[in-house]
Amino acid sequence: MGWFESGWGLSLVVFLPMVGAFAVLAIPKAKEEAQKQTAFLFALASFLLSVVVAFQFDYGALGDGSRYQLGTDLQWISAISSRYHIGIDGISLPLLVLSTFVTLLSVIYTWNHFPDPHNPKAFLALILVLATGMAGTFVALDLILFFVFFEVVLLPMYFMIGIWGDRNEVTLPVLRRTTEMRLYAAIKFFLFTLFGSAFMLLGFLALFFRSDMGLVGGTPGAHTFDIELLTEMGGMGVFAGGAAFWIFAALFLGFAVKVPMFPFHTWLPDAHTAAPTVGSVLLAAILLKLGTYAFVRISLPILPEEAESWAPAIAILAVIGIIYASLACLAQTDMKRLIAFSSVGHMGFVMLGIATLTDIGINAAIIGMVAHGVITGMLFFLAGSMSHRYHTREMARLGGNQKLMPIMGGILGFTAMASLGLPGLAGFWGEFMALLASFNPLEGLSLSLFRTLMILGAVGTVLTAGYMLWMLQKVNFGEPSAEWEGHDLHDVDRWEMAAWAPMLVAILGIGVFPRIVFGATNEAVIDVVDGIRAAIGV
Amino acid sequence: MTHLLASADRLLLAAEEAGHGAEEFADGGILASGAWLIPVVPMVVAFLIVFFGKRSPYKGWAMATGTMAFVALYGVVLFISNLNQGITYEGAVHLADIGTQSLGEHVGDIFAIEWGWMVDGLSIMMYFVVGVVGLLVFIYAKGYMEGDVRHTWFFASFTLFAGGMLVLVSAPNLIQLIVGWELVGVASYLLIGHYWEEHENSSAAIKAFLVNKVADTGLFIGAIIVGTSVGSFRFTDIMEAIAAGGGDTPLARFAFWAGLAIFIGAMGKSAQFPLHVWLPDAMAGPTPVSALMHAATMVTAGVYLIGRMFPFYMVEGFADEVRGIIIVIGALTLFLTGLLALVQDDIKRVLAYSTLSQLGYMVTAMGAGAYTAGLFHLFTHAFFKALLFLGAGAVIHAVHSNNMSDMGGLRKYMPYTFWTFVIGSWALAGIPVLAGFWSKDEILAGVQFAGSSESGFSIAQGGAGLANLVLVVAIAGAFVTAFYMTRAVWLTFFGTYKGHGTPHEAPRVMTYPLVGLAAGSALAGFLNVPGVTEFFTEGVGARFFEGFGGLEHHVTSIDWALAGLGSAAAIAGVAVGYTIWGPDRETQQARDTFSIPVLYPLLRHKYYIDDFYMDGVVRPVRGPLARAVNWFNDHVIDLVVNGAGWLAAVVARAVYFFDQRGIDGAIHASASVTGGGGGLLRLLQTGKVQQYAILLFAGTVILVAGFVSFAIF
Amino acid sequence: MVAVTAGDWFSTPENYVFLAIALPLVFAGWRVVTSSNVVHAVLYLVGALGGSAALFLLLGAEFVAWAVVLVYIGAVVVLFLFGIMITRAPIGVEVELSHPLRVRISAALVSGALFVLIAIAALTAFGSESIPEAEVTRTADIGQSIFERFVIPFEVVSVVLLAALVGGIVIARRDPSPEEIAAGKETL
Amino acid sequence: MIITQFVILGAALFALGVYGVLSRRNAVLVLLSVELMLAAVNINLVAFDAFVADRIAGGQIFALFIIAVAAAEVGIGLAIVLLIFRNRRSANVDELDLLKL
Repeated sequence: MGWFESGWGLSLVVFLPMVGAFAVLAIPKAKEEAQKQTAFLFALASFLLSVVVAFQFDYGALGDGSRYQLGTDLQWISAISSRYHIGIDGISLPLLVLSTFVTLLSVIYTWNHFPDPHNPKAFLALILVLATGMAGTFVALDLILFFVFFEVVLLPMYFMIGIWGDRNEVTLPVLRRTTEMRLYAAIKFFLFTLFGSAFMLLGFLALFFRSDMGLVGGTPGAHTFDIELLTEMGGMGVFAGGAAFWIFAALFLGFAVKVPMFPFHTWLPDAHTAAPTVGSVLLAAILLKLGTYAFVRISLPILPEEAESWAPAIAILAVIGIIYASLACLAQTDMKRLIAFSSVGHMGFVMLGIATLTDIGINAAIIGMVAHGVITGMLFFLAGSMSHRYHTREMARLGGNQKLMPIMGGILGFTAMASLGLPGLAGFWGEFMALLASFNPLEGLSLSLFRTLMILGAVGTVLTAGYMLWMLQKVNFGEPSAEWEGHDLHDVDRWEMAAWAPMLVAILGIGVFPRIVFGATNEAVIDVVDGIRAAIGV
Repeated sequence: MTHLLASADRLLLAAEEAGHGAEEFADGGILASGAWLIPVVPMVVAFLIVFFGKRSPYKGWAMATGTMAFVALYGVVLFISNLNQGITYEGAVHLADIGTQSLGEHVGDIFAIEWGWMVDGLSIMMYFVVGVVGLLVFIYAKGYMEGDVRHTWFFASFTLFAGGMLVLVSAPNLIQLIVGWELVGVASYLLIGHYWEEHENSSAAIKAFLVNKVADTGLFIGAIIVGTSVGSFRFTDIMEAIAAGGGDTPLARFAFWAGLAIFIGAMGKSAQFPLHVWLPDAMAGPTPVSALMHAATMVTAGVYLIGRMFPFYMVEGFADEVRGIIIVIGALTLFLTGLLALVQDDIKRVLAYSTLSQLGYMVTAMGAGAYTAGLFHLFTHAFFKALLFLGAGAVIHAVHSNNMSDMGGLRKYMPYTFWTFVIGSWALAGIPVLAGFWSKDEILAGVQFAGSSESGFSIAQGGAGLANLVLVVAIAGAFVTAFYMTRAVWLTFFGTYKGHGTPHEAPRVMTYPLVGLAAGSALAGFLNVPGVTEFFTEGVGARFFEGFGGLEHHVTSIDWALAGLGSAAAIAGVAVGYTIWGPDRETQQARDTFSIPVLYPLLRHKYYIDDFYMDGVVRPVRGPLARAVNWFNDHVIDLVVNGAGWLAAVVARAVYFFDQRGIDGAIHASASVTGGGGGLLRLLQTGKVQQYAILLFAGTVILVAGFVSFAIF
Repeated sequence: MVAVTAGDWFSTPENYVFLAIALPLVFAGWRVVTSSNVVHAVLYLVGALGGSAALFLLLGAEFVAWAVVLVYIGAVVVLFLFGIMITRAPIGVEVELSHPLRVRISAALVSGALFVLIAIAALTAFGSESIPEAEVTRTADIGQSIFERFVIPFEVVSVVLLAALVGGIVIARRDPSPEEIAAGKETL
Repeated sequence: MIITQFVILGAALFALGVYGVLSRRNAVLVLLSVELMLAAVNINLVAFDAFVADRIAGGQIFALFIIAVAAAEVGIGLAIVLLIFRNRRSANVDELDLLKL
């Protein structure tokens, strides 16, 4: 087993961006080109390595014991018996590649799109730190490690929104307090996520103290943060019982805020609307996935019984989210805010798939995550570029964009179609299979409930189509309004093309040939679901 | 990535044959196994046109038409060889595994999604129609779209339109069918909204897309139910499950709802009442689009789908309860929409409503179990409806107006168009020996059989009375059809020209397709003269139902009485039309819509269905409901969030004031921060080094105290 | 908690010697941080350091003691006096040298707490364990272990000193004004 | 002699140093207080050196190191004070609030 397979490869993928961040910081402020190139190189290296990882990954090898590959397990903080345990399986692999992919494209896009206050040095460094956090979350197999990466993501995004964000004044309804959008959004994002993380950490600790290494051949009475071992114990029903309910509740809060699920979603539209373009892209493409991924990786396998008893609630919230977000979208006048709300709806489908606890559903969830990553990321790129040119996001004023910028309009149409789940493009599989799974969820879950939810979800797809098409009509179609006379509205430029073309290709590729994702996920997902079935005994 | 490589060679190797009940038929050899080109080539070319069309000869037209020529050629060859020796072939390519089956007898097996191509009577017939009609329309389009804005883009999406339909009809499984289904939908969206500068055009496009999407949810749900309970989306597997018979299989249990849901999907695409509202508005697109959409590509999809799932609706114990609903919907559509055609001034809308009514015939036939008749009508209808639209297009091209009140007397100016149009209208009306006569007659016969005592419909469903009622409606519909077509012909080609300028005959590139289609409309009927020539029945119908003995009924001899009744109705329609519009040619303007007190306003407002959808559904959802949700979001949920933040700030300020009294500088430092209105950013921003230091040491002391106390106690 | 009896603390004469040194030492330290005259503060620091040197002698660490005397009292203090002169720190009574009372009290609280804490910890940990009779450490031994056991830290420290030297110069030198450069008389 | 005596003495000096650092305004005096703290540390080091009767006299040697480093620190510190004084005409710490955004 070479150095690459023994954990170095993954560690490089994760930490190269962090190194890159320091490298960028080391470059004098004046040398912007150098900073950009450095950031680009590190992001590129990380992406290429993740592709190599994808090549090295053995897609057939599920039989031999551990599901996780290319990882390592080293002493880290022995005081709390937390270890540097990393590794990937079919579930995390697509997300890992996605995160490095989107990071690279974001760096390319920023090349000539630095929001005020300019300062590329800090901005690029933040992107790279963010990259480390995101990639790390997907490879971490130790709860503390996971938590650290999960939180590392928080600060860069906070500063991105707070410093480079939208400077317009907003007045909070009811409270009548006026503040700068970016500050409000940043603080809201930070507090919300921190609130969730606190509960999440509580849940982790509870798991830690209830774990017992004796059951997995360790010293009896010793505790562990190791996800793999905890999963094993969860299978034995170690955590079953009254406390498990609260543990799951704590974890649920932590993850649901990040997803975000229905009642905890209000940070998302503000954060997205206020964030700089790249911020929204990374937020939509990767950060939201951390929550759903955590459900699949931690909540479900470790607490299967609770997962089953919570599934109906989660599914209901998910579908409420779908309908609710679609309706909210219909009321939006701000393009970026509309896209943000649409994310809530799409993640609703993902959560619905997860809540069915079937392999089809979880497969749907994962391809849904990847698809949402590329599609909504793309939509935010477009929204950013358009507001960059028009200096407004009011759809009412943007009419006739198709005439002013044909290519941009075409791409917008293509992506919107993908987002409303057009078959043959990436968005379709997640939606359709989530519904497919909810027709026949895991044994023991209420069929009538889930079938009702399936129909409601199907209605949701209609609403989705509705707001997307009306958005297109407002933005793209019609005659351009007179106020754009004589504005220099250059169409898609070189850097934008460089950043977008790969995403468009990915959207089409995943849609036409979904095995790009399923080929990796299927076995792993079936393994997870078998674990759940075994634990519940169905 | 290894999996990608692995899957790549699997992709190459996975093409497998899965004939169903097809032992004694030829598998078509290379001809059938290569048929995957039929859907793939147009899809690829559509993309190529987007990127390279502008620089290609005739700015994309050549590429598009070449593609259609290829499809047409392939379709013709397949069609002929199928008529000689039935072909049943199914190729499949494994796309991905998406989990395990959870119902059916193979619980736990891998659940796969596939892409494939079906080569059997039904799909071959569709290849033929789409190919041939499509080719003629594409040729015609060269003349019609000359110098259009977005000329290239038009042909790209036009090719996508045809390609999507080919994906649909070549689908051997429900998922691929859905893919093609939606591709057709989006292509129609692009084409209907081709002139998106005007708001109403894009609105019409959105209307079409949304109405279809509503119906598609039905198809989704139906497909999900069927696929899950069979454990596979393959039609062959589904048919096996049906052939295995009803009883307590999952499929049988959900059959009714699945059948209903799938039929709702079909209602959307085939624009059945009450989901027909999108089709007339779809006239916003260029005329060739209407021609293709109405003749071959889009609206036939629903009928095709029912045909694909035919045994599911016929075999007892499955969705056969749905048959009654199908027949009723079909009958309603064919009659009500036929009446609507009477009051239209826009010639294209007349044709649109006539399409609706003809689709009603097809659906009725399907419901009645007359599989062959329904599809045969689809087949013939494709020719004369395309012909009529292209003729109307030529007229519009000449007079620059859609309204028949601006036309009249064009007979003299454009003879080709006139004669072909007349042939088309007669074929549509069902004047004997023209195509429409035969197919419509078979439908009537089929409905009559459904009412007769030996049909499963009347035995199991007790639907005899219903079927006979529908038969009457269908004959009345034949009358109405002839009536409004006569009106259209008269207002357009007879009397005096009421438009401006001097109209001129269309260029050759537009008239030749008309002639070709006219020939088709005249002769296509002879493919299936009951008892005489049964190519169509053999090729498309009977072979499909090996394993379902005597499932579908097709007339084996002409029922002269019924045929006479049908043609009598048609001729009567022509006659009445003539008596109304024929005599006084100058005052027809006053007469071109006759106003019967109650009926007329009802028809003018399209039975108020559109208004109901708009004011009853769409506006409330887009307006009040959406705004309410948004308000809830900002004022209720966010109130909690912001309220919490605000509360924190208040508390912080209180602490601040308290600490001002306090003498402790350390606390002062931190409190003066907390007091900053809850602003996190200002934490520790006094800038005074020593205050930091004080905090630092205080912290240290506390920590150490902790450790020490641990050590001691 | 180990029993602490006065007996152990005031038995041997060394204890009294210790007290004789320690009490003035603490007093000197007290004045260093409180005196309102800069120069006095420095001189008190000299006293404090001298006291510590004496304690080192008492503990038999001669070399360290002389090192303190030479380096600190000899060099560092002088350096301080220089600093005071240069920054024109007001010589003579000056009340503005310290923060206002509020800050001073908080500082006192913190440092007092620190002291109490360490004292308690020490008492708990060692009680009245006595130091073994110290034989004087020979300078040779120290040199021995410096250049064998601690040679690397030693080298590091030397580098640190060098860096400090250079850094001090770089920081403190006044950048020559343009006209000075023009006149070609920029100097350190 | 008793080790605790020395430790407590060291603690007292250290606490005084801390107090000085926190309460003095004049930078030079702050540095003085730091010296005081270092002296306290030295006392502890040497005392423990004797307490454990260290063969290699680690405690004393580290005391020496501290003395050396302290010298360096004073040098740099005073240099900084000098610079600040030059720029701000004052050596008062609480006027150095540049850290505030």
